[in-house]
Amino acid sequence: MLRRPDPLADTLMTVSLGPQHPSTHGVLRLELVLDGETVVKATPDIGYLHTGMEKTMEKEKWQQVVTITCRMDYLNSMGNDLGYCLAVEKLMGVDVPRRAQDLRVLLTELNRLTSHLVWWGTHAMDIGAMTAFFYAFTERERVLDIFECASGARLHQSYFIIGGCRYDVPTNFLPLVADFLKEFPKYLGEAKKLVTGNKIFQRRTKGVGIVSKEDAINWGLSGPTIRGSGVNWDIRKAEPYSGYDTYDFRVPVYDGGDVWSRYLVRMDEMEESWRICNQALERLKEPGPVLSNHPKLELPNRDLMKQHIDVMIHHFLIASEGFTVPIGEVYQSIESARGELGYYIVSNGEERPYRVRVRAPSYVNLSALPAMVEGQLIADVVAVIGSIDIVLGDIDR
Amino acid sequence: MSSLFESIDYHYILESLIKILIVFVIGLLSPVSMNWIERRTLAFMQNRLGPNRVGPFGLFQSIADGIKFLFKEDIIPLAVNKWLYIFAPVVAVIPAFMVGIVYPIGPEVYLPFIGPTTLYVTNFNIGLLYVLAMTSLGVYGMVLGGWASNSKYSLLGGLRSSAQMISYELALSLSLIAVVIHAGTLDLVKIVEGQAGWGGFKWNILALFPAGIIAFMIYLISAIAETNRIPFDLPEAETELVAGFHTEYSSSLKFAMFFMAEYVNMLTVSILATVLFLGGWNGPFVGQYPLLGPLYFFLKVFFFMFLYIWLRGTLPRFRYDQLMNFGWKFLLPAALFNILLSAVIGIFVY
Amino acid sequence: MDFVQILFLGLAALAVVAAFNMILQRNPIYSAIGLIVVLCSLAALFLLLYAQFIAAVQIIVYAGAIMVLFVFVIMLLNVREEESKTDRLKYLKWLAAPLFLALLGEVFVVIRYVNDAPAPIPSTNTLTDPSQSLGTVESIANGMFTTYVLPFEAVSVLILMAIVGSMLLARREKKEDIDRMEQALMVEQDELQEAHQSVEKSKEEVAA
Amino acid sequence: MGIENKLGEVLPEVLTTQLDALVNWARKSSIWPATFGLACCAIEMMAVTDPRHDLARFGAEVFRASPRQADVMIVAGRVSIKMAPVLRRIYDQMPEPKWVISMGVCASAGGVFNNYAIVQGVDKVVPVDVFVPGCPPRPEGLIWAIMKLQEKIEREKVFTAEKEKVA
Amino acid sequence: MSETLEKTPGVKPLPRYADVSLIRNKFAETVQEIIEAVSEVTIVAKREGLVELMTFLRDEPSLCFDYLSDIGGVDLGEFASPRFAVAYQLYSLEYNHRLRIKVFLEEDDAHLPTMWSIWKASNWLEREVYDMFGVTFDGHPDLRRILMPADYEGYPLRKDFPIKGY
Repeated sequence: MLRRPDPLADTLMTVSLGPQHPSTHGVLRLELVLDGETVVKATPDIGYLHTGMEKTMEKEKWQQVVTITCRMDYLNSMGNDLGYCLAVEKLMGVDVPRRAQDLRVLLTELNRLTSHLVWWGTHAMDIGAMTAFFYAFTERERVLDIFECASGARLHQSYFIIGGCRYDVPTNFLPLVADFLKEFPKYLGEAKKLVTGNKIFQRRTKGVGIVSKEDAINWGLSGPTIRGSGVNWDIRKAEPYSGYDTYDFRVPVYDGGDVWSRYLVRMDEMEESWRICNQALERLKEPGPVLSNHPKLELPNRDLMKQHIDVMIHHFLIASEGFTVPIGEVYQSIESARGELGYYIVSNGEERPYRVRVRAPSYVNLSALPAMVEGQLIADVVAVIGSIDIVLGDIDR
Repeated sequence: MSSLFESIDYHYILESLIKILIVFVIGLLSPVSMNWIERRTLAFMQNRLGPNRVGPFGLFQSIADGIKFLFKEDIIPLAVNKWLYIFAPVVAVIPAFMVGIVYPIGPEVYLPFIGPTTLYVTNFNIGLLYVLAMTSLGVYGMVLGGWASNSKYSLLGGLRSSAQMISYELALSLSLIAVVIHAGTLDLVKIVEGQAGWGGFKWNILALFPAGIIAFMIYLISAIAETNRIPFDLPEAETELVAGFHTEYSSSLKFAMFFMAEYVNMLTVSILATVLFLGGWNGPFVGQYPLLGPLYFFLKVFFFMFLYIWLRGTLPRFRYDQLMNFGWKFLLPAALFNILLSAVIGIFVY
Repeated sequence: MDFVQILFLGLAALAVVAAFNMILQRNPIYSAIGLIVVLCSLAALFLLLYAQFIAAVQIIVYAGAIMVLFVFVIMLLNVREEESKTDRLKYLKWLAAPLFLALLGEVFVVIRYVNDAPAPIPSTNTLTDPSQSLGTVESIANGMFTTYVLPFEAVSVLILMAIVGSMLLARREKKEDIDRMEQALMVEQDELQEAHQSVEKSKEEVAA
Repeated sequence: MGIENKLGEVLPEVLTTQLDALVNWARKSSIWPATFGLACCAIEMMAVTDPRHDLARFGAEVFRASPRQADVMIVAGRVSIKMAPVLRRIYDQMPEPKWVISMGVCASAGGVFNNYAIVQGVDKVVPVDVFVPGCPPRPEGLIWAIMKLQEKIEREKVFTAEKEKVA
Repeated sequence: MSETLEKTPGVKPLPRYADVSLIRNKFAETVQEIIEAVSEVTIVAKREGLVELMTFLRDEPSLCFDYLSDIGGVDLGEFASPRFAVAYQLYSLEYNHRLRIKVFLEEDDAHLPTMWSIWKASNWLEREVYDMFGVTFDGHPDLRRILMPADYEGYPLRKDFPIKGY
């Protein structure tokens, strides 16, 4: 028998939200202690999608790992691949050709758009506006067409490989992107009218789930979640990679720290991504190689191969055994759609990575959820989860 | 015992039974047809097609759903309070259908083979109160269903629906007083008849300007809250409470009853809005062609039903405390003020 | 026997059965449902007396609003089945018999007087114009705003006072409240841990 | 379940086959999926309701959050060993008749994740009616699976089953 | 709620090496080695005095590592000694530089002090290291398994853990 010191304790109720619940964006389980509708205590329980990816990566070859990284955060697969490729390239000292970098920027930003679109649709749906979801997915399909055109796949592109891109884009790629970019601002305007301007939506989000600037830094939040708390930190600006320092874009920062601020940050980010895409599209008009000519990465010339046995052996080694990466360790982080996506890679000089550790942005962001929702209502929990834009594939890996 | 049978007017009972049957069929058909209309309309609002494979234009979609419900396993979970669990959907659906007898669909018309007949089952001098009484009983279905399910989501849903009902019932009733003051009766048919004139446009919403419009808005908002539709669909808020009070009900007949109760209640408040504010069957040329009356009536009712769908396609959901604040701190004072306003208008204008 | 009488007997029986159900049930929700049934059948009885307004108001106010509130509170506080509290009822036991006798006597007296006195409501046979009878909107309004206007207003003030008073009583101090809640939580956690440890210990014992 | 078995015993065969056809038509026209998104495939499962693919055409857009009201469970994504008991429980909560679509290669066979954390095929936990290949399958693939499931439902025996059992 | 929108293009200086020379003398006991490789700085530290070192790194105005990016474990192999390495990735929002602190641990002595009091971000990151490697963190408020089921046996990311599990 539990002894209760106070009859008030009787009114507490423990509710298990998830793992199969429509608004936990996958298989997150939240243990909520409720007093009526107020959340007294929230304990996230994760791991329902634990896939053992870090372990699996240790048995794959360097180049094959890309297929696993893109299945991690499935809404931002291009970004995941990019981070991994950058880390390995940093360890190997490979320079990526200009065109490949531009392609990477364009596709990563488009992927950020799709990710934010899914977030926008589901976030609005969590709050009860169902039509936004369909609007978002209409637009998202168009971006997925672009991915399909470039790589042949909609969701798990595995288009970026170590040293550049897998192959050059087809000729109809650029017009496709240009068409989309031309019409996107109109869509964004409609989206803002439908949800951003809605008074009920504003009342549901303003002042909910507040994180102060100091707390945000201390909890290790990143991405739009920390920028909604007034911290001006974007890795694309702070530690530019893939030539982001040559693009003209702004970092939206709002200092409300609530769901509404995070919402505005993401909405503005879509606009900025659109600007980056436009600039990248301009640059892509010049042709060029898309894969580094590093001897470990580029397959040898076929004519030379037919004449020289050592070139033949070289090709055979790359194709069958893969390449080796120098001994060392590296930490490379990029700005994914959700925040700082870091790869800590240890190489022991073999064909396979010795250890790939992924710093997942959603994982750290979610750990601050209890601090955000305690004292709020149960309906706010849903709004807050939507506002930190978690992807369970990213959290559980 | 002979006096028992002598005291019964058989002709009246037969006529009433036929009318009740018709109203009952309307009530039964409204969920079926409305569900299809809702799914198609929502789909068009969202750039989609909606159900179009089952029958022509997907018309039989809801019928297929209904037959599926009929032959679906009816799970009664072990932990539930069995009798209340079975009882709750019945409680929800019966008052919803009982309101049907006072639907004033049209004026007295002359029908071939039958002769002059009224297009409503009955009317009594407290028709409006009767509607309010029945709709206020319907909430027990949700509350008891939520409680009996012995699930936390269901309990929260049931609690929410009862709290919501208490808060909005007041504003709803008070908003009707403006109309009642003007009409001087609680009889629905007389209220409609009082709105004849102005070439069929002497509707209360216009005739009672501005009290009519204020009352209409308050009524509309509270009515949507009473029927638990977006933006007030908190008792079954899918993204918060899974399916709210009917989480534990499997998609069998019991679920279908809840579903029907919801749609019939929507129909009822739409009809009430039509009768009280939009002149019921009144419209141009109803005097010459009485059969136009039901047509106008159903057009107006359909407009309200469409409004429900429209709102569902557009608006997000309120939060629990916002809902309460809105009901108690805004709607209720506004309704009280409106009573004063309409009383003043009643004294000085009419 | 006419149709109305059969209806009356049926409804009256229902009301009595439901009332007994309400008293005898241990589960508060069942009691509440019993009361709702009583109120609804009373409303139907009012209807038989042509008191439509009272019937409707009975359902709207009592069954529809007040009982919803009751059920809400019972569910919210999660009141469990009543346990027999022998200590508190010990003295009441001796009061039961005299009180029962008093009630019985009262019933007798009332029945006698009712038989002697003229019927307060015209019987259904003589009633030709329902609007003239008791319990319609007009008659109640007339009574309330002419003859009984002062008592009516006095009752309103009383109710207002009751509302204000109950709000004052119900107001809880926010901060204190949260502290108590946290304490309760912590105690619960401690107990859980203790339980956990004891389970572990028993496991070890089994293993040993 | 119950009413159809009893009816099946009583009614003549001509009627039961007709009723079979009716019930199967209703069931196949109103497949309500449970929202059971797990991983990447869940995104494509969401995409299947979008304006381009529009699962609503088949009357199957009513994603029910409560398993009690669902007819088909679309296992969309990899099932971890931590999730498997939950999956089974949700399957058990669904009312008969119920079907399972295993969407994507991870759910069907473990996919690229042949490791300690992933259940190698969801058919080890629940019976599966339709497997959809792909990583992830395109939304068209899921629509194909739903149509396959409809074909399967069409061939089911509801009333006649009891007759055959007796015979 | 103030909603000032400041869209400032890169105000931060470009990334640079963190100047960590001043801690070499100050924490001579704790700091074993300072390595600079692939444009990254790694401090190999000992467990003793780690909390003080981290607190100093966070509070020292010229370093200001106010942001804990990541805690990652590495298993160096079944027969290696020391067997485990735990790497803390620090970042300074103020100066825009990064630093890696690495601690090596013996297998039979695999525990570390928690960083909970310094960075709250360490909560789940430490739990993951515990879950995957079995390295315990002293003083952690809630050290439970996080990704694997609570009754799971074995630590998946150890090198002697077979990829398909036991």
